[in-house]
Amino acid sequence: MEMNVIIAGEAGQGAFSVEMELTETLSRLNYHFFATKNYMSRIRGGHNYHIVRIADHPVHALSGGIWDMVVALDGETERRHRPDLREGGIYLSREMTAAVAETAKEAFGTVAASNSVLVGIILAVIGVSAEKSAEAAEPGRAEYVRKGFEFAAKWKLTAAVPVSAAAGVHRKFDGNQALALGAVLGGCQFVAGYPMTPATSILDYFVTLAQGLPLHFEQAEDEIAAINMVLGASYAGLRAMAATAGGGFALMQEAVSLAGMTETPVVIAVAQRPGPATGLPTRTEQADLAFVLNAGHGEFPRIIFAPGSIGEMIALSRKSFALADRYQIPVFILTDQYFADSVQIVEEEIPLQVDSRQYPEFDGTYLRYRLTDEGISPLTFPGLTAALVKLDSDEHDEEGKITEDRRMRVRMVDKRRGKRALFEKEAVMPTFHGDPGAGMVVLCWGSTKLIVQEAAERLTAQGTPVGVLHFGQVYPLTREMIAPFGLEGKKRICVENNAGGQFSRLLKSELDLGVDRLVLKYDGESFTVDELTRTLKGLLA
Amino acid sequence: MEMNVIIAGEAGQGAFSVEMELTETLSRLNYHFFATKNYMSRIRGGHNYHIVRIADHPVHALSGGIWDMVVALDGETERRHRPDLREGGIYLSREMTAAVAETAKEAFGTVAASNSVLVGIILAVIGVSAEKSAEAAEPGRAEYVRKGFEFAAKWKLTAAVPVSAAAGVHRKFDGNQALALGAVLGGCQFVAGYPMTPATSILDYFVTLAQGLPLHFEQAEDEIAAINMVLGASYAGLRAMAATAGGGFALMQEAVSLAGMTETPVVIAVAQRPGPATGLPTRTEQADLAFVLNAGHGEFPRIIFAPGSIGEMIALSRKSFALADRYQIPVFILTDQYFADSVQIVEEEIPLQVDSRQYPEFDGTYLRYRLTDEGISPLTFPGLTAALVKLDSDEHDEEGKITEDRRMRVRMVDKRRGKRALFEKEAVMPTFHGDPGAGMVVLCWGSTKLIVQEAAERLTAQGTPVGVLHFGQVYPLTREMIAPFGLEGKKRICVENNAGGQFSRLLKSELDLGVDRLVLKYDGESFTVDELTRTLKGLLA
Amino acid sequence: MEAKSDIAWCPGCGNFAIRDVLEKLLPELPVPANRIVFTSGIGQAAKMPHYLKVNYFNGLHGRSLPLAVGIKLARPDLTVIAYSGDGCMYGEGGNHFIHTIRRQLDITILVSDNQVYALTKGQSSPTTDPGAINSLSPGGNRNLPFNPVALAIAMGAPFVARGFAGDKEHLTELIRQAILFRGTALVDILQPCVSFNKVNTYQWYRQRVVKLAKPATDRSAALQTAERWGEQIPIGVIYQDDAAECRAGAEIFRRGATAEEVACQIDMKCVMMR
Amino acid sequence: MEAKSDIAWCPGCGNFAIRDVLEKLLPELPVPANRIVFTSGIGQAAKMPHYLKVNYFNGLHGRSLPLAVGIKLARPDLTVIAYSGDGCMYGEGGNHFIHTIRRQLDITILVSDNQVYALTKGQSSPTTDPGAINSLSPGGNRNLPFNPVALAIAMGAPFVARGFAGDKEHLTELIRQAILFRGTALVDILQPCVSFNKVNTYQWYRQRVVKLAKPATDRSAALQTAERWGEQIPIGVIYQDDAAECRAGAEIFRRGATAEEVACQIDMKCVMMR
Ligand SMILES: Cc1ncc(C[n+]2csc(CCOP(=O)(O)OP(=O)(O)O)c2C)c(N)n1
Ligand SMILES: Cc1ncc(C[n+]2csc(CCOP(=O)(O)OP(=O)(O)O)c2C)c(N)n1
Ligand code: SF4
Ligand code: SF4
Ligand SMILES: [Mg+2]
Ligand SMILES: [Mg+2]
Repeated sequence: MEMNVIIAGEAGQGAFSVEMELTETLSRLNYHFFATKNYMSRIRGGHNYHIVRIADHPVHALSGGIWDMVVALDGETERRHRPDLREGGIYLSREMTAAVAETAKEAFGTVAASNSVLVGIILAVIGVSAEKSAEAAEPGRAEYVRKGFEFAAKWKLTAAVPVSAAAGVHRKFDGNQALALGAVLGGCQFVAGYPMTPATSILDYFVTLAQGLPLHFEQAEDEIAAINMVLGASYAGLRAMAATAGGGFALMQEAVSLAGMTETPVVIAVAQRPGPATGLPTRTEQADLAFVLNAGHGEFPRIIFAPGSIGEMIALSRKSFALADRYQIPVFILTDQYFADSVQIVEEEIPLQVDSRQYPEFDGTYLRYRLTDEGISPLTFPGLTAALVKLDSDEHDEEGKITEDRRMRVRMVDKRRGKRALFEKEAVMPTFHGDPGAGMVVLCWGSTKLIVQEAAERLTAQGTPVGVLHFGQVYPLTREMIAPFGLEGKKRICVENNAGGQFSRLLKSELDLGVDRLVLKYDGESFTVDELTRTLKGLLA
Repeated sequence: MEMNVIIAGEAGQGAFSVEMELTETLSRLNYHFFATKNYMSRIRGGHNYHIVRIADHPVHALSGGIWDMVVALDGETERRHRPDLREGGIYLSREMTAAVAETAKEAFGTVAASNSVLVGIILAVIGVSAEKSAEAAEPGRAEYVRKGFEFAAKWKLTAAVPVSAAAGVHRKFDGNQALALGAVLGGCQFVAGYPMTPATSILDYFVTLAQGLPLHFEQAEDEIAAINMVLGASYAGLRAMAATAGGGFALMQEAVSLAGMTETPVVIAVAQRPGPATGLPTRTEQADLAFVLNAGHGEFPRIIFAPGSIGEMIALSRKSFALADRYQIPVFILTDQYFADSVQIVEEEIPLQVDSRQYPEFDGTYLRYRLTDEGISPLTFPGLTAALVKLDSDEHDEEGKITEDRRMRVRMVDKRRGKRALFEKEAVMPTFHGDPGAGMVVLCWGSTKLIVQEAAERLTAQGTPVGVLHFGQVYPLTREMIAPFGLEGKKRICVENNAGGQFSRLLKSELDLGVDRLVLKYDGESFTVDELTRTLKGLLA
Repeated sequence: MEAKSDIAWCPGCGNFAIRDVLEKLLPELPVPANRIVFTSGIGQAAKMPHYLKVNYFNGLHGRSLPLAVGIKLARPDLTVIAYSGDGCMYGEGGNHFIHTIRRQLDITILVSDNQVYALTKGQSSPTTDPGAINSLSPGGNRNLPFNPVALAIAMGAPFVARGFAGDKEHLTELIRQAILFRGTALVDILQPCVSFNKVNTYQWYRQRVVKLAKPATDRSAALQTAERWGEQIPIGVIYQDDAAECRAGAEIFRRGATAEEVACQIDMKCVMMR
Repeated sequence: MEAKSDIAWCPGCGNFAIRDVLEKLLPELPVPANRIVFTSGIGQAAKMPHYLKVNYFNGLHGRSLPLAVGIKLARPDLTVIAYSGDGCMYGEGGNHFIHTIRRQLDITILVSDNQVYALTKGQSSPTTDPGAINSLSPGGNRNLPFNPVALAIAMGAPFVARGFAGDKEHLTELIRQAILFRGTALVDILQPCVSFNKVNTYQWYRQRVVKLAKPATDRSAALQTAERWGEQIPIGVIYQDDAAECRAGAEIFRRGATAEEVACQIDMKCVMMR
């Protein structure tokens, strides 16, 4: 039982607010849902749309099927989305939404109220009672929502597509909120950034959290400043993160290399959007994997995570900070516009304890780059004891002074690179979903996880068993990570939201694992479950 | 017959001048030679050394053997280099060079003259006559050189290690001069840059050439400005190049992506030095291949050359500009400090005609990004006709206007990426050297070419036939490029001046070609022929 | 030309007025459209060239100026205008702003200064008033404001003006003079953003702008005018130095060298010591 | 401490004098060495912290200031000094220079200004005199000079001074005041480079420097002093505003949040509409 509704209109017409308010209310009403948005790089005009999938079971992807309900705020909607309305589906025409706006203005003195009225209509459609809806409404908007029930009654829409609430009390997050929350839970206390879609909302949420927590956000003059501020803060003692999109990350390359050389722990979130250059700034793609993998000149180790669910995002974002500290390396979190802008409820419990750095104390003989048996130098921070902390971007000796000694160079390179062997041992395993005996396995990474999983479920239900192996850690890749899944004997399909099949190349170069077929998409949108099911079916036939 | 001499001392003591003046004079005297330098990142003090290998046959690499002659300008030389002097070799002690300086000052009123006196001594050692040497000397320095012959006579060094001149009249170049000259021959008229070792001398030589040719150099405020100026100049109508080292290139990433998106032809020279970060700024490494390969966010095609000889550098640097224009892509030239600072004479003829852009004319219906059957859009420049030239870093339509249309997006991605198939057809073949029947082949790229070749020659002479396959084009790699060499059946060894074996990974991911053994060096120095011969011998045993 | 509806700005945006000015002014200039090149960065303002009949290179956020420098050096025959927003030109592109002025080239710099990062939804830009509240500065913007006019004068720009999108006639004259001026010319244009800047509105500016009678020719006096902001905001040409040097670009377009010239050049130089 | 011979500067370099000043001054400050942090970029000047008994983060060319900002914000208890050369601070790092001043933090900026890119062998830096000839400017430097002192004053820096490596006593006092000043303080230090700057030598400066009696407290007057260059070069504190605001860093070091605080924060905010 589910209801797929699309709310579409020009930027600034209120579709965004309807989505926000609807998901907010749905989460208070204990509904399962998934919501996402599709918007242009402009503030007013154009054509945007917001999709909410409401269900009586957990849903974590865009169904992509035909709509049960279309809400038109502009003329374009008729042309673009009505053709995909299912037979007997509900169409709130532009005239109808205009009538709603009219009424809202008359009754409440503000057009903005019409967003809540529309929310009321949608709630009525899925069969929530007017009373419950009013209770769950945003403060001061109960009356607006009730008005929606009047419209629904008038238009005979009440309980037209009933969906029951079954989620229980759960919190909703979008992908970027999850990333920022995970960071805070991982002990991150400092973020510096420069706005850039789709990373800006990571900064926004961090700032929101900083209102009541011991965190600092600094808006930098550019991305180069941002990442260097972050490295400065990390050196000074705070766990710290930078967050940006591909173009901003391009400006951080030299500092990524600096982090590698100075062994300064840092976490960098890269929210992907279609490139090259400015590309499609508000759309989605998974095409910066190779870029992040090779970011920064010279050779030094790194870890890259690309979580696929809200829970995994919170967990891996948290974990990034511990790993960055433990191995004194840059750790990357790859996400994308689709994941960033998708709102979901999280079924699992989120542990809220906040991790923190260690602040070991040393005496005046402290050497920041001491060569140790374990292969990791002791990390501490200035001003704690008599120990002086000296970082150098040149090749350096154990103290942190410039050196040009060839032997020292080799020892330092070996030390830095040697850390990889250590953190390979605690690699995050990929997650397998579906029938372990299936002869076909779909490999994927990052935000496509739950789309692929639902598609695989449908195929399995249709009699074609398919397994899914999703990589939340995309680098490094080790043989141990894939060993349990018997991939060699299976037909392997790799699904990626890019044109180059970047992850499949990585599987080849790192694990010598070829894939039989690639499923790629690079028109700026994510896969939908329907579309992917169809494509996979075609390949498997 | 050859003579290996090392001149060592503090920065600023004159070893650099001795090398310059010696190679200059040797080239006028029609000698074969190879010279290179090893210097610290400071202006005075420390310890630098300059090596000149003088031979009666073509030499293009550091022998690395024991020295025939050591010239000590400082105390450190005794400790560092004297142990490697061959038995019976010539040692000009610090006291002796001090005596030379003393005499020069007395006789000529300037200590600087002592450099020329030392040149005279070395010429005497290899058996050139005083008259010929004086004739070939730099203007005004003949007397200084003659004085060197007096010292040589006094110290009984005359013709101590005779080498005869056999090169005929040829020009000498260092790697960066070859790069800059190749660029000018390729029609490059505009370079913008910011100084950075080891790329600065590319700029220097371009500026030198610009003194008498229609070229413009602009010193930028930073590397971001440099590359954007270059893109502006290219858009406006001039073939243009940026040249920098890894850290500077890190700052150019976003603009590389811009070139990819706007399809602006550009050539970018990256002179590698050991990283990460500032690393060893005056030393050598081949560790930016993966970085250049993946430079810029998003997906777009590129070509990367890594020439291995002066002749190849001039030819490929020239060719880069034609390719950049033809395919409207960024073309990269990878070099490194070792190649940049090595002086060699070029035996082959250098064609000096200057290529130029095409300036096609269109009417007002011109569309910069027209989708054509050949897969390439028509390129022209503003102000030639009524045609307006519109470039856009966003995804764009054929005219060059921002678009968010999904179908147009896909067509434009396909067009850009599709160019790779076209230029793959004119890939520069790798060059094979040695016995085609040898069961072992050494794979290499970039500056190691002639070192590897000489090592392979020695091994072959010692009864272990070895072939060498050198890649001047390192990307893209195609099956056709390796097909003629029957690599599958041979033992494959890859030699790289880095710690990560970056080229061997590329062979794996692009061609599914594994290598049996890696020979890596990452202490900041290049391989020497001796060292490599020993290592390869060990592997082959 | 574009239908207004194809233009990706909000109804009422100050950029429409500036576009009107340019659309009318450009054909009046003694330069044909095909010799006018706009460079721009990324932002709402930076979309401007898309809506004009000109050549353009719409590049990266913050990088309109080095593009303009490259174009002007390569092609002195082109009229080069860099167009962008305050965030783009003074924030991300701040280093180019100061150093481009030092180059003394004949480039016009036009800035839609709405005191906000509009396209990314209202964060503080360098010209945002201290204390202004937005998503990333919930406690109020804590930075000193960046004064582009003062900075340009201090850096030695020979033509520095401030315009207002609400006075098209006046703005037309400023931009005309800036483009025709031989040298680096800045027009910082007060541009109301109806979506994100609820303080510096048309009305707010209208109550404050005062037109300068004539430019100062003395930098110290000009700097004092430049510092005025608040109850009275001077608009007009604030500083102008007609005697300032102007460096020409390189006259090398389509003038390739011959093999002989190269041979001669490398014989002369290559064999000499560096 | 270092033997002088381990220091990678040329004998006679002005940086030795500045190092002497710092070596003597730092222990006299009311801050222990382990609470002093230097950040630096890349260049000859940027090697300075290696030769002092302090904490340091010797980062990238041009990026000493954002490092300093990050450190100061994270740890207001540390005394933060950014040290670099003119090329590093005003060229590659120009954007950070202008925007760091806007942040009003308690950071000291010390610049060895030798009017040249020394480590890369003598190219023009932003402060190089027009007309100066070097490898990349064989026809003479064509850019207007960058005046860091004027720019800092125009941007609102509350403490702006110029020092001279040839007058250690005077320089000591300037640097002492700059470090003790609560707010962003710049000391641009005239630093003779014996290897690459044959014009602006010790002697050249000695003949020109004039010591200011006391700082201007009026920005307009200070700007006029800042513009003086040539026959007379003023050294001393050029502008000082003791009343200027100074923003403190965040007092959050080692103050982690509890799970309860997080729960409360996300309950409050997360469920509210953005
Ligand atoms: C390198 C980079 N960083 C950030 C962005 C995101 N971005 C796009 S427009 C913009 C702000 C634009 O502000 P402004 O230049 O004032 O133009 P406005 O939209 O206000 O006209 C930003 C930060 C980007 N495109 N590229
Ligand atoms: C990104 C980057 N670009 C260029 C360089 C090369 N570089 C090193 S030092 C230097 C100039 C230093 O000049 P300045 O800051 O004035 O210091 P000085 O050596 O004169 O003391 C340059 C350009 C670099 N290290 N990094
Ligand atoms: S957001 Fe502001 S600047 Fe952008 S188009 Fe709308 S009104 Fe204009
Ligand atoms: S080159 Fe100049 S600045 Fe560098 S150490 Fe030598 S004298 Fe000092
Ligand atoms: Mg703006
Ligand atoms: Mg300097």
